[in-house]
Amino acid sequence: MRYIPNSDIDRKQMLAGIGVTSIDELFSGIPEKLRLRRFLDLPKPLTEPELVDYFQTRAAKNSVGETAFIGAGIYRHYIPIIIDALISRSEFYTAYTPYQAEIAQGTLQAIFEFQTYIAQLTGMEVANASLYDGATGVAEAILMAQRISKKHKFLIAKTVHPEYRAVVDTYARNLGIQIELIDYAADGRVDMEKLEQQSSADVAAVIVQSPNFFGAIEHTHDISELVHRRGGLSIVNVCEAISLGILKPPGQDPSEQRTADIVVGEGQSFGVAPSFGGPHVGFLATRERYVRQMPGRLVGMARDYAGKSGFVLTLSTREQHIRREKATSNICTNQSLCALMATIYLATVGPKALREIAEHNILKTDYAANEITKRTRHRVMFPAPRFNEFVVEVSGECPYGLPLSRFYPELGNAALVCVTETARRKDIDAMVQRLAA
Amino acid sequence: MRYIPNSDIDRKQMLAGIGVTSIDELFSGIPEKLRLRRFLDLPKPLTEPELVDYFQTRAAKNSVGETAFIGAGIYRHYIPIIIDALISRSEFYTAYTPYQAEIAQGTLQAIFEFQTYIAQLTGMEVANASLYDGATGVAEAILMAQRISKKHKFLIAKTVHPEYRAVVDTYARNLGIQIELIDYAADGRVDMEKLEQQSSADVAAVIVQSPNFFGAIEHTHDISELVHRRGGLSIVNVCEAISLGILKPPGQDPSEQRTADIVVGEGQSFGVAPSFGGPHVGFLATRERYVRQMPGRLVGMARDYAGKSGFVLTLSTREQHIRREKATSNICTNQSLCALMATIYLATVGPKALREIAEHNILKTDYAANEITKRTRHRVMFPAPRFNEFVVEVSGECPYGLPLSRFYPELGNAALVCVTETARRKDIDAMVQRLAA
Amino acid sequence: MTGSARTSNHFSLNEPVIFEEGSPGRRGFDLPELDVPARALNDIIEPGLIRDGITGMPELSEVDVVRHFIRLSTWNYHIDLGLYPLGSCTMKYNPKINERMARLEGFALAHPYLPSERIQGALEIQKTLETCLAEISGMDAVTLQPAAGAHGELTGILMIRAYHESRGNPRKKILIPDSAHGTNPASAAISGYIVETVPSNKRGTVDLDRLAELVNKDVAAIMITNPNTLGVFESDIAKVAELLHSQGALVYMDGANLNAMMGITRPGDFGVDVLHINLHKTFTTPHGGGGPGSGPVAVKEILEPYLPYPVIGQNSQSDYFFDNDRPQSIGKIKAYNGHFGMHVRALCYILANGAEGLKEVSEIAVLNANYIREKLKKAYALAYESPTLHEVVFSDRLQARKDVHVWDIGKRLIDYGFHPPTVSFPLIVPGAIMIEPTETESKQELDSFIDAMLTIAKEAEENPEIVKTAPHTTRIGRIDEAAAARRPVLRWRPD
Amino acid sequence: MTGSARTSNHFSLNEPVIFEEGSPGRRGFDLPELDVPARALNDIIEPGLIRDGITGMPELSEVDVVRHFIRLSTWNYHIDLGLYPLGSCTMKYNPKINERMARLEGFALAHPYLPSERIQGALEIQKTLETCLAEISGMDAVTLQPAAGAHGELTGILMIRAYHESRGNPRKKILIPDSAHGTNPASAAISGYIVETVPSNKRGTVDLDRLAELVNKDVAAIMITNPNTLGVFESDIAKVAELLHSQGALVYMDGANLNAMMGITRPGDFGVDVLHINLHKTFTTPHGGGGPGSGPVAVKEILEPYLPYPVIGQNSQSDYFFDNDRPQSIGKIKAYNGHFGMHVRALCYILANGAEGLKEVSEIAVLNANYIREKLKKAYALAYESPTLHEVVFSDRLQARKDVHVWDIGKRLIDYGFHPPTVSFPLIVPGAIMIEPTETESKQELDSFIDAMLTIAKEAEENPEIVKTAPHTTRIGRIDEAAAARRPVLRWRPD
Ligand SMILES: Cc1ncc(COP(=O)(O)O)c(C=O)c1O
Ligand SMILES: Cc1ncc(COP(=O)(O)O)c(C=O)c1O
Repeated sequence: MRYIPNSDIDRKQMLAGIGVTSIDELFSGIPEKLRLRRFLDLPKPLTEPELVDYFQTRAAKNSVGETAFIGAGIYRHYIPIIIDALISRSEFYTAYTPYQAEIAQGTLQAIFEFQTYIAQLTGMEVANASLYDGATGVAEAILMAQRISKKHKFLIAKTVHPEYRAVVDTYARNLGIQIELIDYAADGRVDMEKLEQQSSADVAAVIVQSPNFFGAIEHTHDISELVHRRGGLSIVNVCEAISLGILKPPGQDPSEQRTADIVVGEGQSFGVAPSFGGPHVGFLATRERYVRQMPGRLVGMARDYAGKSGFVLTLSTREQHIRREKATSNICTNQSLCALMATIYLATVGPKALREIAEHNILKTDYAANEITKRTRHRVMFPAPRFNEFVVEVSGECPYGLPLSRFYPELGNAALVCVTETARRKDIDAMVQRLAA
Repeated sequence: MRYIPNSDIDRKQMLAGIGVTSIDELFSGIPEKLRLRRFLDLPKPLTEPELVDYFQTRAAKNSVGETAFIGAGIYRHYIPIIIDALISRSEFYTAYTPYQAEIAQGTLQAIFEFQTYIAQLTGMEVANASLYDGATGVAEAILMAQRISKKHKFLIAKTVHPEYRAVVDTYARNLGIQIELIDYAADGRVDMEKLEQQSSADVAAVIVQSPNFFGAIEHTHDISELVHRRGGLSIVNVCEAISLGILKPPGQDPSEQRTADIVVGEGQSFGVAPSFGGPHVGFLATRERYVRQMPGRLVGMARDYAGKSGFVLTLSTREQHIRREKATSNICTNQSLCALMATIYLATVGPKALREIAEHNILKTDYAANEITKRTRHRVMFPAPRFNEFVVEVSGECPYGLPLSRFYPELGNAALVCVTETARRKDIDAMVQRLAA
Repeated sequence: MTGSARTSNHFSLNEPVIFEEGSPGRRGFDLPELDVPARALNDIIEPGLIRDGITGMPELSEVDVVRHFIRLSTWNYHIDLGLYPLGSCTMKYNPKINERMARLEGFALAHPYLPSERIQGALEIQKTLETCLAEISGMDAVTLQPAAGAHGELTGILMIRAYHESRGNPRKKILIPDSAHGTNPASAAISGYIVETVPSNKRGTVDLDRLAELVNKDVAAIMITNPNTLGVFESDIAKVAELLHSQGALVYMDGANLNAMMGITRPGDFGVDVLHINLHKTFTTPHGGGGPGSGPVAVKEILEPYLPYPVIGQNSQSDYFFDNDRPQSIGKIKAYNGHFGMHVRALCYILANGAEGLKEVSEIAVLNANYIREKLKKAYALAYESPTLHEVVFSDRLQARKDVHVWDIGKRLIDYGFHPPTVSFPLIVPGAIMIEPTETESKQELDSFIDAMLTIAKEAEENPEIVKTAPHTTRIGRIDEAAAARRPVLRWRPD
Repeated sequence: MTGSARTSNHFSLNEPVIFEEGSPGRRGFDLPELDVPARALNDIIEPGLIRDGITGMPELSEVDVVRHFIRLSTWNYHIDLGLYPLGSCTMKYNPKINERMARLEGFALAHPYLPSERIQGALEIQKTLETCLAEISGMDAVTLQPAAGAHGELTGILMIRAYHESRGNPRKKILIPDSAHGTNPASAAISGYIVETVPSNKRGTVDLDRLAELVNKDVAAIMITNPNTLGVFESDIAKVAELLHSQGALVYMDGANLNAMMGITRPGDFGVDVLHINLHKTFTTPHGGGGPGSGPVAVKEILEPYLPYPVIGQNSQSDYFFDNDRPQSIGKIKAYNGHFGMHVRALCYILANGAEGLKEVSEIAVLNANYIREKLKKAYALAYESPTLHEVVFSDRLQARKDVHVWDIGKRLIDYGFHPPTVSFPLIVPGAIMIEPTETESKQELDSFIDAMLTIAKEAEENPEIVKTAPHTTRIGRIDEAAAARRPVLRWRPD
């Protein structure tokens, strides 16, 4: 086998060195009766040329060429080529978790930079080294808020990504957590009146998403203020990270009352491929005072004993390998390489192009929604300002976007349409034309 | 511009540092009247997403999916994936010629390994660091033989790649070199009788190719013996380097009389993509005693002043940067990265898989030729044993292979068909079926 | 002496954090011109929702970015450089073809919400991988949804809980051997269970008698690692399973060490009801400097109804589809259906090997580990005498006499050009040195490692100071971790 | 002090030559099973034509191969690591997109002998690149066939020869300034010409008076580099051209320094008849550790008939084709039509820049070079006072007083984390230090280089020994090149 260096000759020498005559003897610890007495029933081994053929054939069976205008948490943004060139270096992608700081400074510094970028973008004080994805990120944020508040009731907007809410349900179910939904208003945003009504003193935290699942931009600062007034924590989920390039971040406001306590989200939009759903990269940012309640790894600045400065994994007493069942989370392996992609993405686009990209998303989405309104008989729902998605009510099946009936049966035949900067006007026009037909 | 770091602010600081007020002043050395007073007339700049689109569109206009059974000096062999993964490291592909040995040992050692591999494969004593391609390699070999022999008449087999012969003509024309062709016999090999007749005492060298342009395997050792008997040098060109994995190499024989003096050739088959004709990699190997007449760079073992061993470019007194018009060649930039690809290829396949690959070429070609003979009305020409090409005489246009009429009008409607290990039986059968129709 | 025959010193470039680089006005990316009518943003979005700018975010050219990350990269040790003998981590060579295949456009750009007829290729890949993993582990059904090992544990325990709940009582406790990885108790805890520790016996395996005392109707399951974190096969595993099953409890296996047993023995054949598999260990998906991984969970039929949704169904025309109609499912554990990019890589590896290849993998992994064990067992104290499979655990007992500890030995190995083994784990071995070479190491590389370890053992005797102050050949010395944790600086700020 | 603030020491792994590695029976590649009937080879080929084996060729696994070349790679300096100020070499950043585009399957697998309807994309790329290069250089036609700069020179001179021959007399001589690159005389010589050297004046440019004496009807052409190898623009170039043209001779320009003048002045506008362009300098195709390059040749109309064949034609339906019917052509200079892979990269770069971008390239290349000149001109003696463009040449005159020579200064720069500049070239400057930063370097990187150079100048005064014995921070010290050449060992052999 080409991935196994030792040949028969090597093996014989090693067996002799050990003082046994066959490899089988080394398995003496496994009781005979538990041994498999046949070969596994697997496809016959393929050579490299055959593997290439196998996977190219399967890849060709996914039709990804044509824009489908689907977003819903996974966005097709342009990915600068240098990202793949850099993360393809063995130094990055084949290294382990940087527990041995002296020979992992590259990874450590990059994660520190990721943490800083996320803090800057969300307007928060600190961010962690990544979580599995946005969905588990929201779940972790809820567990974190439970630890901080010692309260167990959570209000979650119905316009938070339905799969995220499903994951929250799975995580929360056995931890005495009670979840209540907040409905959306006619404009597609959180219904502030209902929120006000539901925000009782026993509410640990309120979770909203902005831009929300319908693409609408929430008034997260007003929400944070309201929640804080009621003694709860404010958790904001950002599924479409590009929006942070132009929208006022949940963590930024002159008044601490109006800022979120935890901003959690999905960083896939920052240079990570859709890849049929993963791997992507969750992030979680918070206030400095909650650091010791954070889930996941953290990299901090450090010095060696001679005073030279560098980086190291720190505050690991929160983590499972030290605290075991008392850890803030069970997470171990995280999404480091995707965090690196996001870091390189942010370094490459910088604040200006990030804002321009965000603008193009807004303008193209606005254009698409207006064109559909103007030129088709379909209704674009929810008037609230949008980032790069909107809901359109169609008659019959919509050949674009995500049908919403599975998640929001009350919306009937609606579809969630996403328009990013990668959609060319001619693609949008073609969609409008087809919808008009 | 994204490839230029210095921003306006940087530029202003630098101009101030220089003590000028505008970049224009720095061009004072260029007379005003020679200045271009308009912008160049070029397509408007494209962003990265637009570039990707531009080139993907053009690439899609080349139809390369279907096997065309064309070889003729450029062969479609399977290229192990690790090659690209390794040569894509900036350390290899963005480095300059390794003139500064202390920070170029990686490149130097790899070239030394290339030289050794080529020597081993050809059976010769030494090889150089690469030449532009096989064609210029043959031309350089002829100039080298002229220097060694001080004679000016060369016999070159008509079955040497016609484009190589054309390049030889271009190089030789002004150097008092006289070229005579040797015809091929009915079996497709060099006509030994004619060779015998034409090999006069004033012949500097005889150049043959094996496998030759028709795919036939020559008796290079007999030819070397004959040439040496007449006082000439023997030059063998190997266009299809995979053949060296199984055929007795021109440089190997118990009798020095029967070995070639120069083995030159094209290494594209060793892991280098066809790439529409280039870049590929020429090689040249010879006897130790002719080393100082070799063209091109050479890497040698060396030691630093503390005795630590390493590698360095050596014998550069042969080269243009030292010897100028008296240099053995004008070559400077060569094909280093392609030589590295070949080196990695050879390391990966090793002697066993190299032989197997060669065998598959022979067997599949044999199968294809036999099937055509059996199942179609077309005639496979030239009975000599073949490596991976053969000539088939067709009625009408041949939808496969290279039509030979341009190079060998005497063969009428013949085509040169190539079958490598990458052709699957079903591809071959499909070809035969179409030819039978 | 500070270096070794394996290494030479060479300069490497320094590099500040990215926020200290660049200069205003630099650009690394240009966007195609807007091709729809430009409207004032304020007409679309309330101005109050627009941010001012992003404080501290640097402006860089493409060149600046490339140089920055290239320089950083050169400071890392990695699997393509040499042996990475982290016990329990299975740091094996990551085949280059895996990376290429995962990046095929048809995979990289596929969206899970596309209509199923447009994603047949991706679904086939996932289904095929599920089938292979089920066969390798001897189980009946597989979910690919979990993001990593710990996530798989959570998934598995939640399924156990759902199983018990369906029988009217979720039960209270999960039993976990004292040699277990930290994620095991952590995952059990988030699943709402109390963790009870099962002690190991002097062979390093689960103490059956003590276990028998602990198992009762309050116990939902045992989480057992096999071979365990000492590299020792739980030879009583069948009895363990019987014991649990007799009380209606289930057996969860941490499959982190599957690399020791492929084609040799199967969890499904020795009583395991559910296990997770780390594709980033056994199946060569890269570790990525900490992730992403992938932690599929394989189950016996009894647990199949509880799998997270979607599962991949096949209709009468053999077309694949995501089946979300799973009433007994524990729900979703992650958005979409897992780390597909890792699934492609893992399948590529499995198909490259086939049945004989995977068996060879395990055989050579065990051979390599035992070779190290044999060569080092005089110089380092074996934690347990039991036969070990793919990894071996020593303690620093002999070296500790000179006040040289496991951490020091690990750091000193760096000077010899090696990544340190896993240190101080498993917790039941004081000063544990846990070595897992994997099958992708050559005899030469192992010999060179053995030499280094023997040299260090000698240094510990003769010159302990050099070991205790190691590493000496790295761009930064040993870090003061306590100081870093005391006043954590977790982000860059302008001075 | 042996290092600098820019670098830290870190270990790097050693690695023997590949022939000392592996072991019999290892495999790095497997071939799909033969799917045609197996026949005995001896039935197809005479046994005497089959080789026995390949002595010394190692057997390696894929892992062995990867580790080997990864380790080797870490010993190299490269453009993605930092400034590479080799004068005359234009070591600029190689955009990553170029590499991706050249590898698109439709390009990588294209065969030039495919029927033209199957290669329209490739032909369009080549034709578009030709058109762009013609516009940039101000010429009328372009061939992309030459493999590198020197090869372009040969092509160009052969065309000049063909031109003169068509007028009845090839003439005898090529004039070449004494500052020229070695390939110029070498190329002229293989073209069958005698080389006559033209001295430079004290401004560092061609001495017009001496040139006037040399030009006569025996002269076929001058080969002139502009800006020349001192970075000085040949301000009398128009007069030079006039002088040559008045005698029926032509002007060949070595276009190695085109990076100084894009969009600013064009060879075609100042009297040049033919020039070569190095895509691997000005147009960012990578140097690859010594190659491959690409050396297109651009000509005025009078030389167009002599271009190597094929040229790319376009038929009445605008379809491209290879036109081989070129009766006056010099013939072929290389098989097929040049280094297409490099053509894709160069076109990608040109299209990324456009007219304004390329002008900016030249402007900033010149700005960067002049910034260095200004900052270093007190510490190092300028070779010439003339204004310079994209590069600047100093001499080691000041340092030589302490017996510190250009070579020492270069080697010492390595300790400061920089690749040395070009040294000892051009030959007309004793102890030449030739610095070309290119436009892809930031002010920070230049400042850091300037600091290092100033520190070295100081060291040369105060501690010359440290400079003379440099480098001190590399895995191998200064090589004894003389000894290596005395007994050349050009290949590995078993002991
Ligand atoms: C034995 C064992 N269990 C569980 C885990 C956790 O797996 P992951 O890091 O993929 O979450 C590990 C990882 O190191 C492990 O070694
Ligand atoms: C001025 C000059 N002319 C010619 C050449 C030769 O070009 P190439 O190496 O591409 O053959 C060089 C290359 O270094 C050069 O600097």
